[in-house]
Amino acid sequence: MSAQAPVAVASSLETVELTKSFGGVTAVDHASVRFVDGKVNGLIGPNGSGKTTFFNCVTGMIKPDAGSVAYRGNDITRHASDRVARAGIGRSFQLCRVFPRMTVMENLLVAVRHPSLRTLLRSADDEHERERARHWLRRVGIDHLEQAEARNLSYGQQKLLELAGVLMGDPDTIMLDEPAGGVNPALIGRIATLVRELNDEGKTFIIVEHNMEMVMSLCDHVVVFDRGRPIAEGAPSDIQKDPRVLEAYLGV
Amino acid sequence: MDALHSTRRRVTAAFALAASAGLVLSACSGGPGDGASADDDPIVIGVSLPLTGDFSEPGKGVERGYEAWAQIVNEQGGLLGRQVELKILDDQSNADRVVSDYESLIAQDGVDLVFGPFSTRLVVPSARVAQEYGMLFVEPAGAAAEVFEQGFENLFYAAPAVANDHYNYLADYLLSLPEGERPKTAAVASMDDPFAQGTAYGLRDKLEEGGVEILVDEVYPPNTTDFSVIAAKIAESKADVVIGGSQYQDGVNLIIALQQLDYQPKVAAFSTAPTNPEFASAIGNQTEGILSPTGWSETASYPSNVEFVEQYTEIFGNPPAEDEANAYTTGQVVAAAVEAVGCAEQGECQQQLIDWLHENTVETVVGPLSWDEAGRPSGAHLIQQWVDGEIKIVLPDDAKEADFLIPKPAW
Amino acid sequence: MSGSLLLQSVILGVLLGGLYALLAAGLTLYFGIMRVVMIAHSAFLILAAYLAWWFNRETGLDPMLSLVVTVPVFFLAGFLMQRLLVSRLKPLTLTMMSVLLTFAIALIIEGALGFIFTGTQRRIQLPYAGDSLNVFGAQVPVVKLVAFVLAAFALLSLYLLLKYTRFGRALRATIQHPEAARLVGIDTDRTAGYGFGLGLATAAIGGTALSLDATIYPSLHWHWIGPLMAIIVVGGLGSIPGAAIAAMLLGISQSLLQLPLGATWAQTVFYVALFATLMFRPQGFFGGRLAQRF
Amino acid sequence: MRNVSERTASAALGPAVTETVVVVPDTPRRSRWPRLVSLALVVIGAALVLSFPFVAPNPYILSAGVVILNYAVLSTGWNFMGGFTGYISLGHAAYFGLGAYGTGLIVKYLQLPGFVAWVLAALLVVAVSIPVGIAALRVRGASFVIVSIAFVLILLLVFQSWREFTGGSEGLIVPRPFPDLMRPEHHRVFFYLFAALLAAALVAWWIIDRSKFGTALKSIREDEDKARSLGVPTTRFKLIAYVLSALVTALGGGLYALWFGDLDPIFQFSILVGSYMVLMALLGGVRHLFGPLLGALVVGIALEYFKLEFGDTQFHLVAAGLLLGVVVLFMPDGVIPAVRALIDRFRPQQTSIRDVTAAELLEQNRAAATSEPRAGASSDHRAGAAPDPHADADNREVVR
Repeated sequence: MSAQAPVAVASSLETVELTKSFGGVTAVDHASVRFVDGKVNGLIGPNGSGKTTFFNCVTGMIKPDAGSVAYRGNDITRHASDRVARAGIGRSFQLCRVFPRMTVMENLLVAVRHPSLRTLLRSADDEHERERARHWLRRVGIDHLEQAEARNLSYGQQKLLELAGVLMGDPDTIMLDEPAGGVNPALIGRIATLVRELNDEGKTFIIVEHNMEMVMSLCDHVVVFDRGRPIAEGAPSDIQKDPRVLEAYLGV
Repeated sequence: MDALHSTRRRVTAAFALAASAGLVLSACSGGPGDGASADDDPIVIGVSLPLTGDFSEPGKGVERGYEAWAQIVNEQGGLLGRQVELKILDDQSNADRVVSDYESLIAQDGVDLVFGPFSTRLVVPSARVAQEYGMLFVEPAGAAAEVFEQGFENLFYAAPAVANDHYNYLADYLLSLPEGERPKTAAVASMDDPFAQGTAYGLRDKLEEGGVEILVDEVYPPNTTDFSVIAAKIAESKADVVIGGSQYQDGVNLIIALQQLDYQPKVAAFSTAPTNPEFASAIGNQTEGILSPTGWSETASYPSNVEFVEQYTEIFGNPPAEDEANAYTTGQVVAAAVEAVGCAEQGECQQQLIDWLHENTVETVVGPLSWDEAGRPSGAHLIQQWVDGEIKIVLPDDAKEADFLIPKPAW
Repeated sequence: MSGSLLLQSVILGVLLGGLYALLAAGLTLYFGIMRVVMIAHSAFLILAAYLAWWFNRETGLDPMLSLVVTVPVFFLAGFLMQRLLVSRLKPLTLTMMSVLLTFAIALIIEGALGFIFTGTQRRIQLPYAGDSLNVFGAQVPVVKLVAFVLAAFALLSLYLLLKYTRFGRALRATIQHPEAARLVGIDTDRTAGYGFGLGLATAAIGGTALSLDATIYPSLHWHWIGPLMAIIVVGGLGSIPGAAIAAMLLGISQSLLQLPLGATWAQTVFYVALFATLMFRPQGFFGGRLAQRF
Repeated sequence: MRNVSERTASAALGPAVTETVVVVPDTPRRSRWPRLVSLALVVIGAALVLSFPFVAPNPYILSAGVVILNYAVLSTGWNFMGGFTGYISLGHAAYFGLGAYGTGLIVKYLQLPGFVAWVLAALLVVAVSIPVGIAALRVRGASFVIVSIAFVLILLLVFQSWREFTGGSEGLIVPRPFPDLMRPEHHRVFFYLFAALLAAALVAWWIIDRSKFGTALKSIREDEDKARSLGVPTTRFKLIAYVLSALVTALGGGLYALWFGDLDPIFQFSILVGSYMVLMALLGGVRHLFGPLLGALVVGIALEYFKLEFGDTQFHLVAAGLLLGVVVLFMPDGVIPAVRALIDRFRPQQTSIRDVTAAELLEQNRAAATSEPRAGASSDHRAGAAPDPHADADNREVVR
């Protein structure tokens, strides 16, 4: 629990004493974190500090051993990942994951926000959905690839496709696991701009990232992880000066 | 059997099927319409037998019996002056195969006559196919009660007795023994097969009525190979009589498992298995005293039997067994009807053959046979026992070749 | 029901469990190495049993001598099968496709056995087939004892091989962490091939042991694959000790349940255990799904 | 092969293409198969099927036609699960057997008319498939296959052993629904019934295929965890697909019982029948509406042929095994994509124009891909492979 957490911050996503261990290794160790609603939150830390495991626990990909997760006041601890997604938390994966043998358009039509009999039987050709899909494809800049199979896209394009797919689910909060990982600098810029724009439109972001330049320029609020728990948080400029952060990064 | 001819017809059939299924609208040959037989054409007889699968051992025996019959008939000038030709298909002991086999034999190949398959399980479905095409259906193996309860009018069982009556002589004999020698307890294990159960339960029920206590009553599916626990239960019961409703391999396995447990009954009766020529070596030659019912005896003096044993031995180099004889009997029954009625083809003729058999008695290798309206024969089976390394008839008294051995020597 | 019958059943269960343990060890080995469910394992088992029977019939020698040939041949067959067939499958669909591929191999073996040896049931006639030892009032068939000793010996050898040899360490490393194994210079592809060979070698031994006291026919393998798969799931996929313990427990349970339930119903114990495992402890009861232990 | 189809596919996209685009051949593309042509093909196919009883030279061929239609129904039923979600059930014969035995037992014990029993049995199977589905779908990949096989084996044991109720190994006789019909007419009636059932199953599959539900199911096939993270309620959707699949298979089984009349546990609950369903669907192509039907035609005729030609041997098993092996190793997507690729080869007007550009695009794609920093990860992804098969397989074992 970080003592410096500003009291007045509106919390969108909050964990309390979240813990997960694999065998003898505790990957997330009683982590209590609050992310700020409506902002771009950064989650940084040295390799192996448990960021991705934390992500997975929050989004229900793995079940935490102890602790709780709440989203906008609702407890979502141990909810399956599809429920978490439908609650409004979209996410991307560290090694980007798309549906390789489906077309770009089909990839976008997967997301489900309200499962009902009507949605189930609605034609996938639904023009309204397609129009939404084209909108997001244009936004991420791969609308010309609509009919290509996802496996034939370059890695950078797949990252954009993954992001567009997440956006199709109309999430309020978007968790990105290393959005800049493995892509060229031009694309990093494009992704950063996109995040900015979307944030201006009201989306909350939580970003795990190693690219410090990106984190410092993009994030409003940064949480630093070390050994499975937060050791510091605050504005990027403050974090950079924090001795504990330096120790964590240099000590490892 | 004319394998080549048969193969070619089958290939044509397959292509016809492929072509039709591929929906090429072309005329195909090979329908039953070809059946209009010229007088010198052979009479084609269709059979489906379990040459592989659970019943392959007896199935092959039946096959040999049919082949021997065809060969002997042809040597004597055939039926109605025409040669006979068998067309034998393998049903792999599957009910679905046996139906499609008979269907293809009757409808596709247009055979003139059909003979029955082996095992009660397969008789019922195939008899129905025959019935629905109006064919006479004489069969060598469907002895269980249910076969005759299906309302078939075309079916005849070519053996002296239905399964439940196979052990009648043995039951009567055991119950007639004086108080001290009469067995008091019995253990039963039977394959889950209508024929095997029919035989075993016929004996079981008669003994039970006579006051013998049934200590163990087990049923196992046809594919069972591990008999150690069933044997353990039987051995534990120390029953005086062990009754095995067996076909072949299961009987062998059960006996070996009983031997391994050193169980020594006074009476051991097993259906079918002990009459198999390989039985003795399969159980390590410890056969002394094992009983089995048989509808047929190698040494019976019916004229056709003497001829059958002699000619069969000449053809195959060893004497026939019961399955072979039952198959041969089937052939004799059909042949008698064909000769009497004077026809052998699909259509009207079949009903005439059926009517004739309902009204007449046929001389066969198992003696004279006649049937009730459901096709049940009205005789009883002989009881055989292994004595001095050979299987001999011990019951009834007027047919016996050796004296009944009780208690049975240790195995 | 007397004590001696109970003892009898326990002993028979242990003897059967030994064979199950050996075969399940092979099956779980393939899974550990490559996440392959080897449906053809029991088909190879029956193949080995047929070869032992055939060897005995042709030469009149003890069927166990056929191991001298079948074990190396099966090892080679397993190695080639992994290198030439299984490794061709795409990693993404490996698990599913390998099931189908090994299923196809099982069909081919069954069909070939039926083609060559016909569907007739076969049984080796050993001079000591009917002999038994008396143990505290229970009769223990000598052939079953011999089969058990053979299986136990093979299982022990497998254990020692994996535990104490260089190859065993490489294999375990490949199972636990293939990337790390590659980093330290282990040729994981080749090792996986050897692992497959090892698995098939256990089938060769198991088949020979089986042939001593069982009736065999080509489609018999279906009656083995179900229980074996249940065993490896209950034991924890990929865990060899788990498989061995589960095999023993289920073998004894089956044997004991046969007394009140009869042979057929008793077989359901495997499937009940399988479904119970999946409902309550899908990672298995006696080992991790990652085969962490040996 | 791949190159050719890639070329033609991307060519179809027209000159607006500016960046790397490759469309792989087996994506159903309506644009390349104009609706009119598809419709005409379906009509012609249906007409040919319906006229079959009149051109079949004898009742045996007709009965073989019924068997093949039955296989097509079963295989299409299997494809509701296997095709959409990629969960391969080798034990689907369980539902075939349950449908058949359910029908027979209801007729026997409740004395209901055959077709009423048929519907009731199908509903009962649905009721059974829900708990079984819940248990089986807790696991993925290998474990699911094991469960599916175990399920059919357990049913075989039960139906063999529970003699008092099921008739045990002696089997069960199902009375004919039309006792007055002669055998050839009986076959003809059931041929049309099976055809109607197949048509209904195909329509249902087609509706799902183009629905949002279908897209969600396909996403499960591609990457289940990813699908979940996008809000797809995978557990529920898989269960629905599983139950639908069981329902269609059971309807096929029940109709088989009414047609054939003799049920035997060994055949009704055989792994072999289940594997034929898989083989047929896979051979035809699991991603295609008519894939299983096509597979049933090919495999059904081949099986019949092998049994006729090599009847008294087990050769048909070897043949089936070899066929399955070849399909798995060399054309896991089935023959329909292969045939499409072949047809595309004979469409010169489209390929010739954009040949060069397509090749260029492909080259660009490669170049762009290799120039990216994390080459290792990216190349894995482009190949459609998970970065680490073991990690992937482990994930698939994880239970929710």
